[in-house]
Amino acid sequence: MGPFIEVVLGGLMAGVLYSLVALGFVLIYKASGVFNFAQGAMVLLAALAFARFSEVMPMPVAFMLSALMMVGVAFLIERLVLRHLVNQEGIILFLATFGITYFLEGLGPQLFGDNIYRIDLGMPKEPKIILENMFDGGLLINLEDFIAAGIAAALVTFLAIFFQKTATGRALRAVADDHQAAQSVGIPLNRIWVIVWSVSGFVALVAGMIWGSKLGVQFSLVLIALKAIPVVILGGFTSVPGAIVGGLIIGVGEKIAEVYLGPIIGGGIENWFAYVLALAFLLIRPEGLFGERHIDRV
Amino acid sequence: MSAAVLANNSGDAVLETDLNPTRRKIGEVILALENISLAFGGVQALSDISFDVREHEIRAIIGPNGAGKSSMLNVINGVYHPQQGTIFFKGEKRQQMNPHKVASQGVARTFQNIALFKGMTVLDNLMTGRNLMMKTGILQQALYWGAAQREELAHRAKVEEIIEFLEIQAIRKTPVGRLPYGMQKRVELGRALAAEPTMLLLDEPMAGMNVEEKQDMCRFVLDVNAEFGMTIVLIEHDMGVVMDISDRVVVLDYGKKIGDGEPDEVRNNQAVIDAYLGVQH
Amino acid sequence: MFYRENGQFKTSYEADQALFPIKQDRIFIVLLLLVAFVGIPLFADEYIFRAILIPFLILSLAALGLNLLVGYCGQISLGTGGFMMVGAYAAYNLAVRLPDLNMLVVFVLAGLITTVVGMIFGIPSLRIKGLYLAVATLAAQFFLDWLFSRVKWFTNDSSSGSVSAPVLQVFGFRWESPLEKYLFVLSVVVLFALIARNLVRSHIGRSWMATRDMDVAAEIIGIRPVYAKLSAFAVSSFFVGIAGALWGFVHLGSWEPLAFDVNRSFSLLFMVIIGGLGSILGSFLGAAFIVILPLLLNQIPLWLGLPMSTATAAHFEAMIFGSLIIFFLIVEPHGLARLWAVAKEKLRLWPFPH
Amino acid sequence: MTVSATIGDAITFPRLLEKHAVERGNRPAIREKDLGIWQTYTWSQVREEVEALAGGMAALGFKRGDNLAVIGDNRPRLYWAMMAAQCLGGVPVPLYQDAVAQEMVYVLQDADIKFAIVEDQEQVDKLLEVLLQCAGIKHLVYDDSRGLRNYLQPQLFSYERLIALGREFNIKHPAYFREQIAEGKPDDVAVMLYTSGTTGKPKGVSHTHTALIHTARVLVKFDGISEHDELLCYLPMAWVGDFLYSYGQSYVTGLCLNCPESSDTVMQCLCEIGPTYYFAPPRVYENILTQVMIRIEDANPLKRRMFRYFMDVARRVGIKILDGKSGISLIDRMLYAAGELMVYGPLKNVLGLSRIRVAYTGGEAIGPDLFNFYRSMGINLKQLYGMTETCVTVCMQKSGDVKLGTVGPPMPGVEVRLAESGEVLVRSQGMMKEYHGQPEATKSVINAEGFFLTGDAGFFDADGHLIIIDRAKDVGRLADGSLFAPKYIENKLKFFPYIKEAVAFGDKRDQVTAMINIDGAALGDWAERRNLGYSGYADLAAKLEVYALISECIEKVNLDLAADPKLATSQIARFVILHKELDADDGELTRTRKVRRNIIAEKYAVIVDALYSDVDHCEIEAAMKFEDGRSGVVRADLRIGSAKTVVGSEAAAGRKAA
Repeated sequence: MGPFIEVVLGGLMAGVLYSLVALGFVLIYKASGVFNFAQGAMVLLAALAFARFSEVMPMPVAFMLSALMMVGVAFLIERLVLRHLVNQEGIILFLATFGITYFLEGLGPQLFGDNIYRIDLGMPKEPKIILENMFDGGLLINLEDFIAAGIAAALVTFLAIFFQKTATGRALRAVADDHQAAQSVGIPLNRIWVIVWSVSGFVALVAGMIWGSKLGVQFSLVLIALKAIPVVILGGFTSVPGAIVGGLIIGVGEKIAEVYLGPIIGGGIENWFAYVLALAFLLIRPEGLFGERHIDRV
Repeated sequence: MSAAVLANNSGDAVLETDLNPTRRKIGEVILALENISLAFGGVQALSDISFDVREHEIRAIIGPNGAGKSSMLNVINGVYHPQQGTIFFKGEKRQQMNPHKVASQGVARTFQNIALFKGMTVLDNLMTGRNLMMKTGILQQALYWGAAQREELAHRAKVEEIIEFLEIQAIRKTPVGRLPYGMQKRVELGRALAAEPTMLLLDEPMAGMNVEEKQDMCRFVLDVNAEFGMTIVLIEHDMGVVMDISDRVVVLDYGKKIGDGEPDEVRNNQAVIDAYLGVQH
Repeated sequence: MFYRENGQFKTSYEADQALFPIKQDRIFIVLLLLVAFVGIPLFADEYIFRAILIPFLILSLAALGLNLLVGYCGQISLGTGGFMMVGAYAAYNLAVRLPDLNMLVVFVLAGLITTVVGMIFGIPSLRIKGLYLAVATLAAQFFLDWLFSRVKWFTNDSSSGSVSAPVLQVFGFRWESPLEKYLFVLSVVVLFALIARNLVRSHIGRSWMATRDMDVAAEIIGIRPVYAKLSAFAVSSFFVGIAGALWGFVHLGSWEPLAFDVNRSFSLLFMVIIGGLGSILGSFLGAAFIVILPLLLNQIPLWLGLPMSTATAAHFEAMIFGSLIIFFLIVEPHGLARLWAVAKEKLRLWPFPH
Repeated sequence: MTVSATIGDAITFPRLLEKHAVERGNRPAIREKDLGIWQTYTWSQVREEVEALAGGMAALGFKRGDNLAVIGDNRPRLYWAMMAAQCLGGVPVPLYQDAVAQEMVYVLQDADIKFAIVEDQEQVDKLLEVLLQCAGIKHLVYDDSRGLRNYLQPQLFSYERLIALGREFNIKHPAYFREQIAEGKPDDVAVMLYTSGTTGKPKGVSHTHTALIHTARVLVKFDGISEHDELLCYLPMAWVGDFLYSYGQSYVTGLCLNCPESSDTVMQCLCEIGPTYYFAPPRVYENILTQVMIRIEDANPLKRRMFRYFMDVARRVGIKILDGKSGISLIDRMLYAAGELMVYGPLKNVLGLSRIRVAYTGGEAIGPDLFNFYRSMGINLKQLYGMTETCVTVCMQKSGDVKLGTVGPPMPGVEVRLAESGEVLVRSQGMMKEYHGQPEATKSVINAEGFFLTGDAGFFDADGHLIIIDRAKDVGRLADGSLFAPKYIENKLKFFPYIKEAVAFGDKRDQVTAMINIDGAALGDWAERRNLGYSGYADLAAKLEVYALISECIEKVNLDLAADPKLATSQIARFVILHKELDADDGELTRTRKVRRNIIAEKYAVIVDALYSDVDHCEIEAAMKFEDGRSGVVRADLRIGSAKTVVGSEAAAGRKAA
């Protein structure tokens, strides 16, 4: 029993981090209808910036500076890309974010170097054994993961409040429902986009910092985006809670499969398991766990 | 029943009503709907509606906005599945079926909001209407050889007849997206005709048209009925048109049937008058 | 401007529906084929065959297959690399395990195997569409990645995980030199382009386009969505599978699954977008663009006399590539083929603008 | 009976049909764009079809000497019906298909029509409408049965039924068709064409086979027309031009006729066919040019400049090159070749004129700019002169020897003489036989020597080219006794793209005045470019800016007129722009769009009076017919404009300065 709970806990921790990246997707999709493939590249860029800034300046300053940079990126994306693609089909916007991905993947390493950089957030690294009295041999957990989960949870709460309680948040939701209608009642679409991409950049920064401190900041961070896609599918493109629950399900499912199924069929299944899980889910409930049901009208 | 039709059809008074039925003789019941009820979630779109359609007739469904007219058409061609009620088509009780199966039984339709294939030309849109009848296999099509080519050309010839019928020769190779609204409506009718259906469902074929376009469309609808003998079920808002061209009229209001009969009967039906004058329920 | 269409009237539907109804277009296409089959072999060197023409042709074929699915049927796929991989490994296994089999049969069978796999992964399209479907096909990509790198049977238990294809031998002739390979691939691609064109002008092609443009209406006029979508997946996968087999056998020679990873899928998708969705010509233009662009980007600093480290060059390549994608999407979201079509229309109406 | 015996010298149209069926049985005789493609019929198919058709008509009682009314757009079946009637010794009488029913009554009665073949429901309805007045009509055959399924009138007969009936008849009477053809004589009447008549009722002009075939053969020789030529039939079948230049030439040379799909697609069909031989009245050329100018205005500036540049080159050397003149520099030739590649070639392609070998215009004068535009692009456009009564062809410009403003020298075999009064008299083999049933009228136009009195005034220039100035009877005198040729003035006005119609007054008056009809499309475009808002035709016509523009045009004409001492007094002093377009339906124009000056003067007497007083505006009420047949009254308040006139010496100076 103990090892199983360890696996589940490990999965949950990883899941929280997936959720964090997925959150970036959801925010942008909700507000601009764009499925932002560049979320992974944004994570990489933010993490790289933070890692290199923190080498030469105090961490809070580095954090502020990186966040500012992400706002700048959001601004440029709106100005140079989105603004010119208003009213295009979703697929075109989706592909444009591929362009952004390539650009950022070139830009990040060019500006900040392409080695592996460490981020030390000062979190305890050593594993800890807890609940020895409940299980035989106790549970081996990673304190760092717990802290990360805490940060993620805080961020999610913050965003939820932002969405529900502030005027900007309400405008964001209006835009998500209908661009033209929102525009016609005077909600400035361009500003909304800058805000939402900035928020999303901020989320990317946090995700990048946590992943970076876990794995080191390196190019493979962009692959996290690919992991987050099934999460969004599972949870629904437009649902913040969906991103969180989806992340947890994927995290846990993946870990369990890796540990119990992997050895039987040759290992390395974590690359596709999440997708197959999401796919299976899609076939049962095409709109995702928390997505809105779509009725075709004739 | 058809004096008005006559005047409309030929535009003069030379023809005599008794001698010249301008349409094919109206036949047996081809479609019967019995006690149809349809609900979406909690919303009752249609409740306990029964009526029938006879072969070769023009049957209009009218009613204020939101009366359930389009839902009715969607039930007839299998897009919606009513929770209660039975449908008899050509004498057989219809099981649950999907739209393409209904289409293969000879029901074609047009849509309230034009549903043409925007990326294709007029010709291709019409050819699509004949897809059901095209049988050659994928390999032959890949080589465009023998039967595949013969089939393609034979159907092209058929489609050309419709193009001529609808007088759209000048635009046959134009992508439909570039056509004005009225023309698109006409092309959509053409696509439905291309399928050579026995029954044609028209969802507001004249909505948004100017007087001239409406006249043209009326002429086409009447000609379709006269030349091809197609049974037509039609939703239309323009009362003048409905009273002129239809044989019988069903009136819906809030998902219920409030009237059914020949235009004159319906016109004098108090419930119908109330519904149209907006008497509060 | 060059069109003189007076007197080119059609007296039969056959002539009216011919592949190239306009005489000037026929002349152009014959010239193009002459250049491809005769002109280029006379003048091009090995490098051009190996590094540009052969990859361009094979990727065109793959893009063509993808375009049938995405551009004509409207079903997005991000798993094209995976399907190419199926084609390559199927051909490899057939060739290695059944050495007596004619190579052409091997390719066709490889294509058919890919067809089956493609249809299986196309099943979700019956329930879901758009981005959701894209993700489902991404699942196929990752699953196939895993399958061919972890299941040893497919690689004939090769220790390194990489496999080597036998020499291409068709009609008793060994197609070994780059020129020979080029001619072989060119013939295959021309044939498939013709097949694709035939399909899209037949009723199956129309059922795809109808499904793409308005799926509900398509079903109501009698097009079975199951048939339209799955047949698009099938035909597309067949094309892509053959392209995969060619990529392995003719272009790479030996390969591992990485050669067909998700980046291959992405780049093929760019080809059809930049080239033009729903256009046969577009598939070729897109492939040319994506094959030639990196070569150009690598060359330009040299021409300018600005030596650059490989890392820097790679970064700049990514940035320029990304910018170009965005630029294209903004300027002409319907791709190079649309530009071509507009230019052709202008030439036909010259000197009038419309 | 042998085939050759029937053919004989082939001097009737039916015998020509027999000849082509033997000599070029598999060559195309006629094409029709129908169901999206050019359905082609060979000569032997045509012969077979005509035989069946004739059989059917015979079965229904059509016999030698009967007249067949033919009404509809240019359709093969209608052309065949004309031939079938001729085979049976009858006379086809084509009517203008856009005439309203009442306008047809006169012709139907005059020609004593028993048998009619019409295109479709629209024409059937018209004939049924006048059935009581034309009770003679016993059989009414229709080509297109659309909408006629349930018409039960006993007269109605579908084309298909007629053919079936004919095949039966021919089985029973296998020799009948050939016998009838053999019985036909060259001097039989081959066709009756009703002249629209500038005044009075239309008259049926009867032409014999000889006259028509002879005239056609002269043309064949003159311009080398052969069976390889292609032409598009889109002009009304009732017009002599269509009968001779389409139907006639097709039978004489064996060339292929092409019938467009519908009236909406004529331009499209023209582009597809690319005729090599083309005949159109000036207004068609004018419409094309207007379209060209409007469309080129939308092009980008670079293209527009290129277009203007090369059109200048063409204006400079194009006509000389077309006429094969020497003395053109190599550079100009190269520039012209470049222009052909960049502008003229593509332009001709878009207009469907790429393959034109020879193009004719006639019926009215053509503006010099218009005429030169086509010729400079390398299109061999030529003016001809003639009328229904003379089988058109009296004078024609020779390829390579085209003089602007003239209609060329008389054709071979045509004698042209000028009467004292300046009236043009013509004698040729192509002369009409008579006005149907009007011996008096016939006598009044053909004098004792056999010359036809054309009613046109004209004179020969030094090279023997004829110049036509006006209708002889319209040539009047101003109060001071000087010459007044209204049509000459009107034509000069109409050469401006903004002026669609013009009517000049001045006979027995002290000065010349004019009513102007603006061209709505051209001026609308002009107004748009100047951001000049207007609500409709009438509003546009009343704009001050438009008055200024038109008065500029008039002043140019005045300058032109002043140069000629004979006409200097005819300068226009005052004018009015009409608020509505002159319309044939209102009786203001003939069906061939010639102005009916007297009717207009009567109808708009108020305006004429105002023109000759010193008021600056006048109110008018006009009855007009709407498209649906209703009529109503239009009221308007019209402004009267004035234009500067010049004296002779000023004109000369002005010209030099320009």
